Amino acid sequence: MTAVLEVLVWWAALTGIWLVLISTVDPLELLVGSASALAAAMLARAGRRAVADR
Amino acid sequence: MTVLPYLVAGWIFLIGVYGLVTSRDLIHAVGCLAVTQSSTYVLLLAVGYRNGGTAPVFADAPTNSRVVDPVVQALALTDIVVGATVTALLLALVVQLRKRHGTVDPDALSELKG
Amino acid sequence: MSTSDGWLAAALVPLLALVPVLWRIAYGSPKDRLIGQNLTSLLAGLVLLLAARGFHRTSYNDVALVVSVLGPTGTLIYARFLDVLPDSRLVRWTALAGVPATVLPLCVATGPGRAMVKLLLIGALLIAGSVVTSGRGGKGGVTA
Amino acid sequence: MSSRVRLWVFLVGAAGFAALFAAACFDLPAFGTVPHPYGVRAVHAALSHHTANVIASVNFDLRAFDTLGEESILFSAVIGTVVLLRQARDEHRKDPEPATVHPPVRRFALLTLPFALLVGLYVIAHGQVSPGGGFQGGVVTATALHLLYIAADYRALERVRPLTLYEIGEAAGEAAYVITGFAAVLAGSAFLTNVLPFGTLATLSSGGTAMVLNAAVGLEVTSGIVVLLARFLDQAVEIEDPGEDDGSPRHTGGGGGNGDDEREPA
Amino acid sequence: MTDVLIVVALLLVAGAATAAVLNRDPVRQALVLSFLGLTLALLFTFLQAPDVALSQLAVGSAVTPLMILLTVRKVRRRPGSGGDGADKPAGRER
Repeated sequence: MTAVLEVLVWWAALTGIWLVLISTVDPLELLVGSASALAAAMLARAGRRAVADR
Repeated sequence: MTVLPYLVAGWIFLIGVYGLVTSRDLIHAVGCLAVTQSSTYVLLLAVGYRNGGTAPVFADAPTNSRVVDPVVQALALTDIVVGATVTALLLALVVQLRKRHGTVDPDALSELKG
Repeated sequence: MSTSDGWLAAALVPLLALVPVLWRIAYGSPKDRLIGQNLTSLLAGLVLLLAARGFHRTSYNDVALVVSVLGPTGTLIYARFLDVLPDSRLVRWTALAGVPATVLPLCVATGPGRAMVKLLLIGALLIAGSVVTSGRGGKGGVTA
Repeated sequence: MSSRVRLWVFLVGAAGFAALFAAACFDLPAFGTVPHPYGVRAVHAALSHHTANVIASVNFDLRAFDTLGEESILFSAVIGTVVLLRQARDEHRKDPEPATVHPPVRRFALLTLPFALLVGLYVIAHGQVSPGGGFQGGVVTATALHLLYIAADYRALERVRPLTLYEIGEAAGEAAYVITGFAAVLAGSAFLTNVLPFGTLATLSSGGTAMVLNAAVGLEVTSGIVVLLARFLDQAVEIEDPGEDDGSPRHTGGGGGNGDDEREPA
Repeated sequence: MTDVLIVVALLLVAGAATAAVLNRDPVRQALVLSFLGLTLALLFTFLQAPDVALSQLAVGSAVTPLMILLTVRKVRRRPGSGGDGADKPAGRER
């Protein structure tokens, strides 16, 4: 549960940042952006866990 | 100003080769090679520059704007990344040399060979 | 002198500040060199932001964005290998004074919108990166 | 050849080169003035293919075959490095020592990590629109991953970096490039012709195959750099030579070497 | 004004290249090299080549220095051998 929440928060924040980075918004842009944000969000969680319990 | 960029490119090339020739450490020599490489980028981009031109990227510029030469930029761009991997290959060779011969001094290496 | 020349002239200030930094990197003690490397990426970020405005190209801001991400990374890599992360008031104050002095006028000139948020984001990253890498008592790590 | 003779040979050669090069410089068209016939044609061609970033168009469309060559150099350089830096039979691996990192640095690196990755992906994805592309973005993405090494140590990085996946990714990137080329042949044109619909200028879907090739290069460069750095990290942190003592790796090196003055008491 | 920026950047690049060659210790050289990379990126931006600047930046600021530093660490690690040790571990050859 916390895992999903953590990824979700990261994902929302990163998608927001993606929207700031781009210049024009279109559906494909949103798709690619949310996919990239999801990948980055998963990495954020994986990274935090890898550092926390070594 | 009309020739300064070309001359700077020549200087970077010469100083890089000087470093290669006088180097006593192969890692340093690889660094000098990276310097020498960068002279080609300076020369290429200097040749491609046009006064008052802007980058040939039309996302935020009108398509009729005066632009600099994109071809030389494309050449330099790929070479920088490929050059980095070649640097990695050379550094890997240095690591191997160190393992085999216990030194990274090129002069000592040629003495080893006899 | 047009407004774009004004921005480019402003970019000249951090660019010229790189000259003494080069001296420091080439001849200083290890600590000095690391501070110099840190300062370089910060100043380069400012130059790039001002130049992007001076050339009227918002897309050039991407270069500044990448500097703001990779600059501190590079500094921390050196810190890890040289085993020092020197406390530097110079870097901290350059960041705390220089970045707002650059980014806020740029924001005013850009006007509200996504581009402005992007500028603020780059500025925040530059400040955060510099403050973290110039912090007190920091060490790059013991061994790796 | 002694170093003295070598220096003299260099000086003579350098003097000759300098004279010829300077003469050539003064004969070149003055900086910033020369017309660029190729450049003008490249811009036209790129715009007719609806690619806003002409440089990306030159790389992935007009001169796509040349970039295949560049990519193959990259591919072989990575393979060469992997072969040179593999673990030899008489070397043994030890677990990397855990590091304690200053907490603010760790927090900063952990927070920047996803953001840096996002920036890298952004640079890759917008190759045909704004400055950037597979080559640049790939390096940024690969660097982003190594923030984890800075945040903690090599062990933490190894946990989230399935190396086999990246080795496959590198090959897949190269393969995707070639397959895209052959897809054009199947569609009835020449190798690497831009056969996809061009889309609208300055949007993510513009550029036809340039977009696909850009993504393929992004995949290859990202994976390639990750694999490269992994090999170097393995060598520097994990793999020990047969004669090496098991003491702290940090302070044993460079007996009479030229580097110990580098360290100051922190 | 662009010309002034280009000239300053060119001189900085030339100075950085010279310093990079004259710093004989690889670790010091790596630091100068990353300075050179950043100034080259600035020069490329002034020459209206942001793509090339990005490329140089990505490679020069972190990847190349990291590789050089890792190589230095590997090479200097072995005990009792140093810069001019041609005679020392000769028996290591296979």
